[in-house]
Amino acid sequence: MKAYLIRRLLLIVPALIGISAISFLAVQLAPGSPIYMVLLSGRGNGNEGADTQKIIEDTKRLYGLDKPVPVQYALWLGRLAHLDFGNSYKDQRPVREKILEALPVTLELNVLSILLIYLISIPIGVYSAVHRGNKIDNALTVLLFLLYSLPSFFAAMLLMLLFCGGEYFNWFPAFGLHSLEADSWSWGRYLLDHFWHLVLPVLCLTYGGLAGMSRYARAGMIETIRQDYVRTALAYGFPERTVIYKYAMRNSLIPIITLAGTLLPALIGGSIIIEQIFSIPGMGRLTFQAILARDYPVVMGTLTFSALLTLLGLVLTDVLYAMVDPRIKYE
Amino acid sequence: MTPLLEVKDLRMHFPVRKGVFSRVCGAVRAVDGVSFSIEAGKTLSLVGESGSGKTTTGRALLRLIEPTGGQVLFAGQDVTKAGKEDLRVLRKQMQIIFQDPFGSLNPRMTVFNMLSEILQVHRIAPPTEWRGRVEELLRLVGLPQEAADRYPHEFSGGQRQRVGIARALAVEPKLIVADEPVSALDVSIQAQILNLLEELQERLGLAYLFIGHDLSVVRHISDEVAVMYLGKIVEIGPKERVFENPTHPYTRALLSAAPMAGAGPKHQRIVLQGDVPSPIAPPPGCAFHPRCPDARPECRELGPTLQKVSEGHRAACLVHAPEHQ
Amino acid sequence: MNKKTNTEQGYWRLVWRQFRRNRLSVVGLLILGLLTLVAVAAPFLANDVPVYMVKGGKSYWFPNVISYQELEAANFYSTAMRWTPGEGEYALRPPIPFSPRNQMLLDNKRGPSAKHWLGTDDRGRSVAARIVWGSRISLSVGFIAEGISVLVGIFLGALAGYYGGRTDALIMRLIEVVMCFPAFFLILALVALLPPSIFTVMFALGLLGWPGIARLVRGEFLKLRESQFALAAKASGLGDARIIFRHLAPNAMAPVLVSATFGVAGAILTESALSFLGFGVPPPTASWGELLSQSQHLVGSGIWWLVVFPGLAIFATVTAFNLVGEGLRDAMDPRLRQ
Amino acid sequence: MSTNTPLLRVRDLRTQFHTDQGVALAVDGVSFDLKAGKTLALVGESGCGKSVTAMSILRLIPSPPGKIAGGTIEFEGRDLLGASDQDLRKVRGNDISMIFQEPMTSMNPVFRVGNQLTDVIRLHRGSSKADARREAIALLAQVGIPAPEERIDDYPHQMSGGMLQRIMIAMALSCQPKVLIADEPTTALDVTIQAQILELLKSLQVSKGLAILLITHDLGVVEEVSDEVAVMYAGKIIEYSARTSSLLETPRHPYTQGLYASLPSMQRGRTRLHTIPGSVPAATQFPSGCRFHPRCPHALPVCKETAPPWTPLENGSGVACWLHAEAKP
Repeated sequence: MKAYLIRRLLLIVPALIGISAISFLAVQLAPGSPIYMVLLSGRGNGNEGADTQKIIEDTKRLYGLDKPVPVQYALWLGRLAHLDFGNSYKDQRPVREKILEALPVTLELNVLSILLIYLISIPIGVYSAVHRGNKIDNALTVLLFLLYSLPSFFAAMLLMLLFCGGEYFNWFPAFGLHSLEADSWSWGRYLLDHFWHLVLPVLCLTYGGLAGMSRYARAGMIETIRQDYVRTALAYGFPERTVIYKYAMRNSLIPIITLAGTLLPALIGGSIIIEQIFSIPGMGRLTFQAILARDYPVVMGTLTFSALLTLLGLVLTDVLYAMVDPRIKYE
Repeated sequence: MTPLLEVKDLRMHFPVRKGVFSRVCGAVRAVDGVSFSIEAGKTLSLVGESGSGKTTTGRALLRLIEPTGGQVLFAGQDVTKAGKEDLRVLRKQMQIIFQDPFGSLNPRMTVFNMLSEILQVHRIAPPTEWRGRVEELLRLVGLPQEAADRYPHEFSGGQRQRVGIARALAVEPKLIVADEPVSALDVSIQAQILNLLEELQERLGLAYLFIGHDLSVVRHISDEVAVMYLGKIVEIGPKERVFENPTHPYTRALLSAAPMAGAGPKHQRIVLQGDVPSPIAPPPGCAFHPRCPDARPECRELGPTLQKVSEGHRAACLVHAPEHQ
Repeated sequence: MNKKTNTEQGYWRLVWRQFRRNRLSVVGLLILGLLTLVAVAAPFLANDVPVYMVKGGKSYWFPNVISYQELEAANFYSTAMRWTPGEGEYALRPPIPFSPRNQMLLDNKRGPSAKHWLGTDDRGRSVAARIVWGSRISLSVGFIAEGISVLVGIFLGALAGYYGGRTDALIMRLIEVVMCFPAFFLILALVALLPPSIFTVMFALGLLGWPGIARLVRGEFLKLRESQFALAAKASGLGDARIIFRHLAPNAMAPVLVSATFGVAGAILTESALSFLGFGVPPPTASWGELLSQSQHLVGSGIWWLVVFPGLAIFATVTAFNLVGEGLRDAMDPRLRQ
Repeated sequence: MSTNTPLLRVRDLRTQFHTDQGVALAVDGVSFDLKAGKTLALVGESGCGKSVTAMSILRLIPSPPGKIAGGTIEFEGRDLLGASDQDLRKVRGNDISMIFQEPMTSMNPVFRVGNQLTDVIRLHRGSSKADARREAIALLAQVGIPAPEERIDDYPHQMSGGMLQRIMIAMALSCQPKVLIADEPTTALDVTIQAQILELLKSLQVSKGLAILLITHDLGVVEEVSDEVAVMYAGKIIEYSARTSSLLETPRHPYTQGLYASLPSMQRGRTRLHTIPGSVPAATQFPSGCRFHPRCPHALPVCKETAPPWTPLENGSGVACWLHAEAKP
């Protein structure tokens, strides 16, 4: 177990190198050099023409562009080690600062979603598997299938159209995480307001994963019910409920745990659109705005950062897996 | 006269990796110094329980897995040193049939495609003759001509095994490694396949390396028998001698343990204690000593080698086949 | 013993027989057929240029797909919509007599009506026409992007699974790295950095979509490599390439096909998401996501047709692909057929 | 307990499976008695319905696609097929236990073997955790597990197949059942381990007075351990012998004769083996009349038309074959 854990952790290293290489390559390939961007962003304003050369030299030095590529990569690695992605072209603030501001927002959304996905999908999946073929299972299967195919931005737009201001129902706020005047409210009201703002975005982030996950849970449970050891438990007189909820459940949950790892990048990717639609100042919106503004340091920063986050998630699920499944410990 | 196949000190060790850096910390000695030879047209059987290394031996001598050491001489030519082209030529003469009649045929190929491909690769016949050759092969193994255009799933277990045999015969080999060819079949089908194997041997002069665990089948089909335990041959000799006069305690136990119909219900039984030890850490000395009813103190230290019991019959046991000095 | 009907049944015929039993999946397949038809026949379905016309005593067949020099000389194509047939002149127009680019500024943001079945967008372009033409983008991006993914995935997966060892370790690390990046972030960044075009979108999607397929193929090959028929092929003296592509690959194709079908749905979804964010196919090309994105700026104004119709088009297409994928998966499950 | 009334009485059992190819008559009118302290072997080739018969007794047939379509199964006079689920659960593992062919897959891989064992003890006896554990260790020692105090906390994958089968047997014996159904208990094991398990079963039968229903395809195993044999072919019992040895000496049914004759061990030396032509028919396409007639060397015209009646022979044995029927139509 210990060796497995250490080996799993060591495997992070090549993945890290890969991630840093890809993001470095992307910076290198980006059209329009940082110099051009700095000039454009108005840093050169005021001393037009006169000191352009000097500005170019300064920027080159700042970004290490005057050094050969391997050295640049080494520098990039060094900066990566303290999560230093440089300053934003747009407002000159350190990228790290901007990311650390946006991260909690995205994490809140995604952690809530993952929790909801697991809490709802597993009971649905198990119920469907046990009662497979009955009316409720059939209805659930069709409903979940449709949800699974429903694009989240379409759903988000529909929900906004229906529930946010405008023609129909004005139930939910359309923008942000707080009402404008929320700062002056009591914390209870503040919190309620906050959750009220979260309802639609979390709903949009959750339903897709929910549909997929409950289908997995259902398939996994059906597979488990067919196993010999389930038959054994039944042959020894255990009631079907006990067999399913005590014995089969654990076996069928193990593969579902690993899916949490793959859920994370999908959710983070999905939050770009949802955060954009609902104007939520998280990582997704930060990235999108940066892409729009061609603010490369920010783009690279969020990209690398979310990859690191995913890597961590993957390792965590692997470890979790090893803890739940006794077969892994034994090499 | 040189034998058709001569295996000398064949070894197949799989590395065991452990720890953080997957360091090699030992080896599974799946096959550990096995020697035997087969004459043209004869059958040698390898018997043993799972983990004894009999299947690995069969595969290693065809180089389906690369052996770690030793020599395999086929008609005097060293198989283990053969280059790519030589190996292709050698594989025209040595073939293999498998246990699982469901897994040994490619489910997406018709029998004709399967067989004609071999004719093509080995340039045995021009395309115009493929159809005829395939039908001839099918006739040889007792399948109707229509079988050529069927897929494996359309056959019963016994018929599939016949297709497997036809595939091995397509290259006109001299030796066939038969890896538990009847273990997965029902008794009545097993008899059909065993008869077919014998018929083919007589008609085509084939030699078989027959790998099996069912002693009654082995007794029926072989000329010579080698008993394997934990990667080593513990007893080898002509069938009659090994079966009538088993010398190694393991052979004796194996023979008495096998429930055989017709042997009478109350025949004397030697029931071995314990499991087969792991080949990663085989016991020192004679690997069989922890389970051996006749073990002596020296068995724990001295590894026995095969010693002559009678003409052609050898056993590796310090107690029953001591070295004559 | 074998019945006559049993003979000469290839695997795919069995799969098809099984597939047909699932009604919903057949419906999905029909929708896809219809969609392909719409995409192919777009110039005949939504166009301001007639399909057949009689002008100046001459009849023209299919001016919508063939440019006639005389018509061009008469500046016909640019004024086709406003052309009023004279005496004895005649035009047979497609059911939606607008091209996706016709801007009818006076008619902008109109709801569905007899003239504009699905309404118009904020520049007065026919939503119906844009949806019809948008199907071309969705389908071609979906198929080509997934095609690239499948090719790369099969190649790398087969190598990793068949050879194992170092090759496998290297490819697995690569897969791990690519999978760590939230795909949509990376695709968005790539599309934003590279020159905007439909090919950029296809390649970005294709080059980042392969790890799933590669893992799948690798897993299959790991199993198949150990199978007795693979050993038999090796023992028969067949070469590696032949064993990989002729013996193993066909046996690994079933799960790949299922995954690819879902993959096309995913690619279509991603393309429309990119277009929705303004980074998909560059304007003025019509695409479903772009139509939907217009509604973003019009929140609260009740312009529902810009949300509902393009959204439904994406939804229906994705559902259809998923249905077919589902049907294929069931049809290929060996447990269901004995 | 009187020996003449059977513990388990199966009459005209019919179990069917609904498949794409039609209804498979896996078990089609099977009747037999299992007497206390005796071993009855159900023997036959794959697909003959012997395992389905075993599963049907405890109603373990997965439904759908399976269904017990008719017949009666009585345990000590109590009807099992009509019993409520709750009553049936009291019988399962308590009065009638079962062990299976694949010990590796029959134990849950994510629970320790000890927990799986103590759960059964606690379920049927309501003992405390500590008592159940003590009991379990004693059972493990009884079935010959070395160092049971340590092995009890192992997971299934840490044990060999033979060890696991011993644990399955311990579990089967934990509630002192009267009947043990052993479904190919040694097929997945090596010869020397198989001998160990058979010896264990034999000694336990003597010490506990168990009745064993042994399902197997191996005529050698049958001879080794069973008192009575029923031979199955294509969903039916075609021959029953109240003394195993007499079946070996004088098999009556042409199928039984063929089966014995095709065993390599019966013919020493290199003669050709006797074979039964053709192969076992699929359960969806059983032939009319006697199901063995297409492969039978002695088939009469009547065999094609009408299924043979059951013909009783001396001391309770019997055979279903027109060759032996008293009144031929």
